[in-house]
Amino acid sequence: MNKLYIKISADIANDAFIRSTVAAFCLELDPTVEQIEDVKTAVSEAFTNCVIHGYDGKEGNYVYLDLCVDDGKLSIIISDGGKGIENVKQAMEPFFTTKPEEERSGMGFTLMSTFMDEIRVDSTPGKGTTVAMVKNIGKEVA
Amino acid sequence: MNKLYIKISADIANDAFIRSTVAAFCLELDPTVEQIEDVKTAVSEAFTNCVIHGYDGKEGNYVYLDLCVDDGKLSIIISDGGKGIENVKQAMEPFFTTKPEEERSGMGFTLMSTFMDEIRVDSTPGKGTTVAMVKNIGKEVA
Amino acid sequence: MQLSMLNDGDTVVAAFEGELDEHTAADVRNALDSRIARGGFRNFVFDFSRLKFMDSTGIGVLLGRYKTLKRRGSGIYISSPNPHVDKILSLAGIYSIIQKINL
Amino acid sequence: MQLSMLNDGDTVVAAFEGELDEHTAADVRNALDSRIARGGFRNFVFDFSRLKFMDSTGIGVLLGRYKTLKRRGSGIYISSPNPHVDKILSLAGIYSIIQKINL
Ligand SMILES: Nc1ncnc2c1ncn2[C@@H]1O[C@H](COP(=O)(O)OP(=O)(O)O)[C@@H](O)[C@H]1O
Ligand SMILES: Nc1ncnc2c1ncn2[C@@H]1O[C@H](COP(=O)(O)OP(=O)(O)O)[C@@H](O)[C@H]1O
Repeated sequence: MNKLYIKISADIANDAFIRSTVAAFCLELDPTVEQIEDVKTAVSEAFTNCVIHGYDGKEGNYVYLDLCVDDGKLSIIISDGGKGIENVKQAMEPFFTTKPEEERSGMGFTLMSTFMDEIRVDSTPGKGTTVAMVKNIGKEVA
Repeated sequence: MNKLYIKISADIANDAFIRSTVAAFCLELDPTVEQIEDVKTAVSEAFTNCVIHGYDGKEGNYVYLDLCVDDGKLSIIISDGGKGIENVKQAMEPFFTTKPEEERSGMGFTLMSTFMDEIRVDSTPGKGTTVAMVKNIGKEVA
Repeated sequence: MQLSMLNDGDTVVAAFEGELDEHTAADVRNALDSRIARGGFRNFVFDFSRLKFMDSTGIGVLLGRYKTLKRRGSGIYISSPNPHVDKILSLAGIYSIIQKINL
Repeated sequence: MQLSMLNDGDTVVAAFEGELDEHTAADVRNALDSRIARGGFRNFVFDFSRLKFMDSTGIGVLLGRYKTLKRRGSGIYISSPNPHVDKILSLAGIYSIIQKINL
């Protein structure tokens, strides 16, 4: 079992760094190229949401990642201490977005759900949002 | 100013991941190839020491990294909650090692001091060790 | 993220290279919009052959440009996405409004 | 970390490829020691031309093998380190006991 916790400035410029770092951390599970791309996309969606929605792009905040690789499985929890989500069920519907004027597509949660094997979203308005995802990784499950 | 905190399993297999992650995080300072190699080496030395000396290779422990890049400067603090160092001054002397039987060269602190611009080591026996290092990065200081 | 705009007869080819995410999207939107505003073309091709990574931000970028191009009456195409980009475009139903071709 | 052992007349060339650190050093030590124990050579070359990264662990690995090889009376050489590896070897004074050559 290998564990990694990250706390990083909530700056959208860190998005590429974060998805590459997570991809590198799960290399020991011997993922396929497709699995790596799936994980990078899900992480990019969750991180972007923390920065863009959770903190509305405001500086001086942090995004938290909690990773564990164990026995062919990647578990990842991404959270922020931002504004939270009023209605999680609605937020997770395809094409639902509260920022259409910024050309958000509303497909973030849909991609996370499709590319990972499990997803659970917890949010408290005014407190923050936590997205927990699991993906089985390795040639056998590909 | 960009900040990153990491807590990771004290497993020597994580050494390559950690030095690459730190190198990737300071890319925004536009380092030269030589500066990247210097940083990777210093990080590899400090991380290895936490795992090999601090925790004597025992499982279930963590190494902590605290990074900040700002204004052409990388600050990095690497620490463990391990056995600590009795005599820091002696430990920092070239070729001093307490593990000659494992072929440690005793050159870890010498490389850290040479490759980084500032280094400060704090240690409390029985509590742990903290190595704080600074390096000025970018084409101008190369 | 690099974006290069080529003219091929009455076709504009916008060639994407690198990673398209929320951070890199701003410059991409500006470059595409100013090329579209200049006009002088009948077809517009999003060449994704060298686009390595895209997340849902790319869907928003495409849909935004689709609206303007449709209004102009331009032909709109997506060329050569890699399997990862292709999967996202399919999932979002982009191919029901923009045709996929191979340049 | 890949290590390949080549015989060139009465010379053994140990070619390092990749990153040498405390994690990868264990296999490297074993491979070097068993080749040295097999004997049948007069010169031993550490070919570092494809060694991308090394930390102080590499110094320990070299010094350990140096002792055995010296006792055997072998010629010992380091070939073609990159600038980073070269800097570390110089700092540790390795070149005062092992000669640098270019294969
Ligand atoms: N971390 C978060 N903090 C606050 N709101 C969020 C967060 N993540 C998602 N949301 C809300 O859920 C909606 C849907 O998210 P998503 O499916 O990723 O689409 P998009 O990001 O394109 O809007 C967002 O528009 C936003 O209102
Ligand atoms: N994190 C640490 N915890 C405990 N002891 C340490 C730590 N780092 C260094 N030391 C002590 O300092 C000595 C010198 O360290 P160093 O210069 O890196 O050489 P080496 O690692 O090759 O022994 C070590 O042998 C060890 O006794």
